[in-house]
Amino acid sequence: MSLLQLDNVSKSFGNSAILRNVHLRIEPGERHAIIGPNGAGKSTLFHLISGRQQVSAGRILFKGEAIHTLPPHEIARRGLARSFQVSSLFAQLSVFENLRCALLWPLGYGYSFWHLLSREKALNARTESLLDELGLWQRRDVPAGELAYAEQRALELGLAIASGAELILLDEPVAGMSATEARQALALIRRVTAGKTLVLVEHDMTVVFDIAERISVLVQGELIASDTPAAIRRNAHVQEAYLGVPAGDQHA
Amino acid sequence: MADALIFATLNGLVTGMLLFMLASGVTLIFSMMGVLNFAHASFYMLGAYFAFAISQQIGFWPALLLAPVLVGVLGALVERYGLRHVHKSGQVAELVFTFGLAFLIEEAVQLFWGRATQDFRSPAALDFALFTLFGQDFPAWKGFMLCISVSIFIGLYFALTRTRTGIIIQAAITHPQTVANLGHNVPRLFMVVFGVGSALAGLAGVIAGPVLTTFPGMASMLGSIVFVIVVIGGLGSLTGALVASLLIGLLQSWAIASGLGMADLLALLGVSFPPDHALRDLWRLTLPQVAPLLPYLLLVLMLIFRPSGLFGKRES
Amino acid sequence: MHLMSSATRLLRRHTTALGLCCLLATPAGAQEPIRIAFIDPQSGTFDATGESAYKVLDFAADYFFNSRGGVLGGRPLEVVALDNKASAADSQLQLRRAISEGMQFVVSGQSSAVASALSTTIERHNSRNPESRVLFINYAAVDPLLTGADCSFWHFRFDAHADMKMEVMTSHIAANPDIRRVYVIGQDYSFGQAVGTAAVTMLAAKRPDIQIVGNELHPIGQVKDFTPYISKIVSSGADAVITGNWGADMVALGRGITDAGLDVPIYTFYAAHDGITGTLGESGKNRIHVVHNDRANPVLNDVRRDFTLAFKAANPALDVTQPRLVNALMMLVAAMEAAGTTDPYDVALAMEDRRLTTMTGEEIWMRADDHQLFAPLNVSVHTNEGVEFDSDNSGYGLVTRFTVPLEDTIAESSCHMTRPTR
Amino acid sequence: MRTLVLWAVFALLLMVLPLIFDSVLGVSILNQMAIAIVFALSYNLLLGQGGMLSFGHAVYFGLGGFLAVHAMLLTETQTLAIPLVLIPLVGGLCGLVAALFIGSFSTGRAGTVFAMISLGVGELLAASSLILVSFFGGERGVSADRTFAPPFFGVDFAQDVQVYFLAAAWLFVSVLGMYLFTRTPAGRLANAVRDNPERAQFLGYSAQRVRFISFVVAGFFAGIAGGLFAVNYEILTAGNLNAASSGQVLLMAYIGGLGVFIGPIIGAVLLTLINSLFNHYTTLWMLYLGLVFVLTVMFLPRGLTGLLMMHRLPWQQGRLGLLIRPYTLTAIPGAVLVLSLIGLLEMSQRETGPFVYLGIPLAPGSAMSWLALLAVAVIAFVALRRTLPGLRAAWAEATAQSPRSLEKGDAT
Repeated sequence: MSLLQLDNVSKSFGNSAILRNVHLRIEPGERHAIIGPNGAGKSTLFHLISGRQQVSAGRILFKGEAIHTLPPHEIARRGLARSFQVSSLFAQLSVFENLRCALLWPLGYGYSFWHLLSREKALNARTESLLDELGLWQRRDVPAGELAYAEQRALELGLAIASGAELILLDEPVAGMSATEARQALALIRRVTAGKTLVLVEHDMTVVFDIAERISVLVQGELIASDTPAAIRRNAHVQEAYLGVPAGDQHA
Repeated sequence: MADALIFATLNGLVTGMLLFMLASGVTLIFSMMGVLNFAHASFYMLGAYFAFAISQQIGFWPALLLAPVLVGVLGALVERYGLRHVHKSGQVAELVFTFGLAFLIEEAVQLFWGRATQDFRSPAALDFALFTLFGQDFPAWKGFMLCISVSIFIGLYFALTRTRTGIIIQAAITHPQTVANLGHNVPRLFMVVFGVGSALAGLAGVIAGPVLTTFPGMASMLGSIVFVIVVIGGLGSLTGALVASLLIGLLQSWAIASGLGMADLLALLGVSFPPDHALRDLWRLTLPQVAPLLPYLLLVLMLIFRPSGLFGKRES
Repeated sequence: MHLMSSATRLLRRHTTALGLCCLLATPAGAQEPIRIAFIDPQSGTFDATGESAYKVLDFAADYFFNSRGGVLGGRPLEVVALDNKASAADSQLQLRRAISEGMQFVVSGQSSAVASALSTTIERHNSRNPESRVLFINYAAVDPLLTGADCSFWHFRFDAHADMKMEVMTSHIAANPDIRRVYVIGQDYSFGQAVGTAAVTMLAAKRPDIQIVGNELHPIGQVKDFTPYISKIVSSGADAVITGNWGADMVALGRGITDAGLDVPIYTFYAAHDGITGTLGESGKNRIHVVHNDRANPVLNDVRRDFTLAFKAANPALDVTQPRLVNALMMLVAAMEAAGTTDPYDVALAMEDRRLTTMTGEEIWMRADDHQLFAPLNVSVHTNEGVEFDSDNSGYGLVTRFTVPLEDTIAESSCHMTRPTR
Repeated sequence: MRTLVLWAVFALLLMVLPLIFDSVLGVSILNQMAIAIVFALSYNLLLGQGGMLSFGHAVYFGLGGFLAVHAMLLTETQTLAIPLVLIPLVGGLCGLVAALFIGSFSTGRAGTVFAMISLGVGELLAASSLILVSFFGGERGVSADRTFAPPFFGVDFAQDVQVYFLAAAWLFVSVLGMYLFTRTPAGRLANAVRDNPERAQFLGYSAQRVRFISFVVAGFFAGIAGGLFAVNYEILTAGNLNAASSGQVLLMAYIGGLGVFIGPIIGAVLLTLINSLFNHYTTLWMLYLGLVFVLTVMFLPRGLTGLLMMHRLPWQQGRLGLLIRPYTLTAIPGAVLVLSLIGLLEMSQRETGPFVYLGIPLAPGSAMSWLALLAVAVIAFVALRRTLPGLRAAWAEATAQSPRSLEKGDAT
């Protein structure tokens, strides 16, 4: 039974259809990349999966249960975490506080107002180790709003993986980064998401082909291919969509 | 009983249109700049006081033109040197700024004109009864108020829908950023809209001053009713503001005129309660007593069930 | 815009620096002043009578006493204005300030709510701190309970209460044969309600043929335009209106009635001074009637005429709005002189059952059972004919048309006062 | 450890204060301050910590106060016997229940919608308080005598000083309670939802629920402040829950500074002083308060404590010394300018008679005094304009990140 299952999911604003009956299967432990030109509906797909937007039709199953009607916080609690294309952090809180907030639900604190955070040894230890993993140790008490771009992207990733979610959605994790920064971020992603199922949206083809075990291609709201990296590289439709070269013969 | 109702309707129209003149300014300013202007009612008060001062020197009619212009200029200056500066610190700061401004204007008015009620009269030329209905005169001045406010609505409506700046303003109501990207000087547009909004409030002050008495508390009396209208009418919608203003004006007028109360309701149901019953205040409740409560009740219900209001295009 | 000044509140002589509250060290040398706290609203927007009343009291203290050698062997009277912002809580704060600075007399009267809060607080303070007792001179709050069920040994009222004034008002109405349908409208609080019930019961007794065609209460300070109420008055065919409204509610109602062309007498308690007379002006002529215990015009004697002229000279923009304050000050000083001390307990005893001839030449009497003052009550009319002293420099003023002598205004006491020991 | 010392100092200060300001007025101002601090801090749980701008926070203060005074009344008529020490708790519980009900439908959104709902509810309750006379006592309000309550170790709270110690105890408990709340998961999440409600949702938290908890806690402490008001003044009137009281607490929190926990405390102390002392010296105190507020919003968005916090960076880098000279240089003309403007305003209020301003006799009638004051103001303004650039430069230098501190921070 696949971890995440999308059955003819579509989404339209008014009469403009953004996504048209998308079928997608993500298996546990799989590293899956979704690529496609700008405006293909990749971010909308992430919004539908994470509950930020409601599907217009179709259904989304996570671990066999329907989640397309649930609000974001209930989906997150079931072990599905996501990062944002534009860093979305708690600007006035320190890096340490940001990460600790991400750990509160997984460690079972719920809405407690009877625990004193300063006395929760396990929670604080877990946050410190996460800081270390992300290499943000030096910037521990700096408000998230004052971090450099790369540091913000690292923290963004940190918030996504902090909850220990089984399925992690990464929305263009290395966007806007230099080659070296991208390489370091990729190494970081590989290290922190070991053993977890990963779905990422990315434009940087070197990153895609480096990390992805399967790739889906989204064009004008339709999933035109979903296969191994090698097969996708050879797929005529993908070339046509990307390179604009008319395919030899039009398949039915 | 029927004549009281007719007069109440007429009067409800007059108060409704007056409230509209205030609400139209707030709706425009709020929808364009997301600023809920607490000081709007204070500009209304300033309109009345400026007109009072000017009419003492050079007569009422020039004051009718000069006072709103003066208030409009003051409004533009407030936007230029106050609001624009505060905009950087976020929406909360803007709300709190206008709240402080209202407080300041109320005190400044007392500094210049003292605390007593001002003897601001409608001009002698209109000091006659337009018509008499069942023994009660309908003063010509209220007829004049109606004409002014109706013409303001029509003027505003055409300005917004027919003229170029109107279209830009409409666009900026829902998509301020895109309008800026199209090269329009949005900050100057904001200043102009804020100025016009304040001038509208000033004009409302000039024509309402003689009727609703000109005294330092006239702004706080009206202040929050305007927000009720803007929210119920729907953010960014002029027709919404008109409908909501008339609704509130008529509702309050009819409530007072009807004089009905829980007692009549209970009598209808054949239920009666001992005079010292714990909830005696509720059983003795009458509609006129509840009249000032109604707008706020409507506000809270509307915000819960339909935050975008009757005709609203966007929430907040 | 000419800088018109309104609130002239010069603290006459205080030595406190701006510290949190380092206390007042009164200079021992010169005769120690007798300090009187005047706790009424000096700021706030709803009603502006607080300041003009203070000016009358302060001026009277100088005019009648300080300029003539002071009291109790040369001690000057000093009136200290304390702003209570028309709220019960702030009145308590200012009371505590007065007690801190050693004042033993408090004058207040702006609203029944503040007066009843102050009376209860003073009663409690005096029983808890016998060493710093305070006496409360109420010059204007007319809620009958203050000298009725809630009466207190430390509270003296120098104005007729609502029921007494209603007696006079209803007698004046009863004497007018062509009034047959009366409409009562008031602010929805204790005073407004008291006027309503009194009007109904008293008119039923005096003129059973008079029909009460309306008994309406409107929320206090909330009504922006009275026209809906006025159309009800018109459609009821009323030929007289009774209202206890004050401040902006009185102005709006008065103007609403006159604007609607309703030529009927309007019987009021507070439709004069502080901008109201000026605003009503011509439209109120011979329509607005005020029930009060003062005789502004015609002036009965020279003492009152000289005082008013002197006051107007010193404060051209103001009027002698509360002459009751002068009566209260005179009786207070007379009691101090009789008791030979400023101790509130002794002064209170001396004031009980005391008679006094006021500056207007009329006799007033302070009843011992409930500390309620009795004085002749008048019905005066708002007009510009026969007006020697107008108000708001508007040419219009109040001319007394109907007077009820002191004896006839006496209502029996319903007060069971717990009298403190020395 | 350091915070323990701070709390001990705070407790000590509370004990010592009534000994320093022992006059009847002094104690009553201290009582008023204690009430204002609890109220302002409870307001900051909403605005500063939770990002919820409320224009109706006096509702919980008023309702708590009214129930508390009714409890005292029942104790006075012997139907109940609630010790006075517990009365503030009665107020707190009433505030809690009111917040539970109102919070359930108003914490869906923050921002303008929340502000408008709070305004609507506030005005609704203020208007109905004059109608429901049996609970709110109409315009006379409800009054009760606190000395009838069962004595607490022999203390019957007749004297204000005894009330002070009750208020100070509750003040300490409330400040500690609210401080600890901000240190709990729910408190810290309130900050997270304030900064980014959407991200909090993706971490498993419903933003509405997080706001709701802060809202109820704030209602509880506002109710306690109301209860303390009932104990101190022994009377509650409709004025205690109207828009003006809600506005007052907004002023306190904003002028004090929203971002820092103790901000509202400083704001509450300052405004209580202004409300109770200034109006003794000038009738224009409300005008000055309005000016101070508008200027604070424009130039000190983070309030007075924000101003202090801005000096932390230069202090850490030992560059504070740089600022002393330019500060004094600008302070003198600044002060002269402000004082001369105040002089002009005050003189406009004096029609006749001598007017002594800061020891200088002036005659409001004669043009000379007006011109003199005006001239002083202009000179001060010119001097100010010349010294301001100096201050700006010194400030820029003092806050510039020294290269040494940059290296330490940029390891990635």
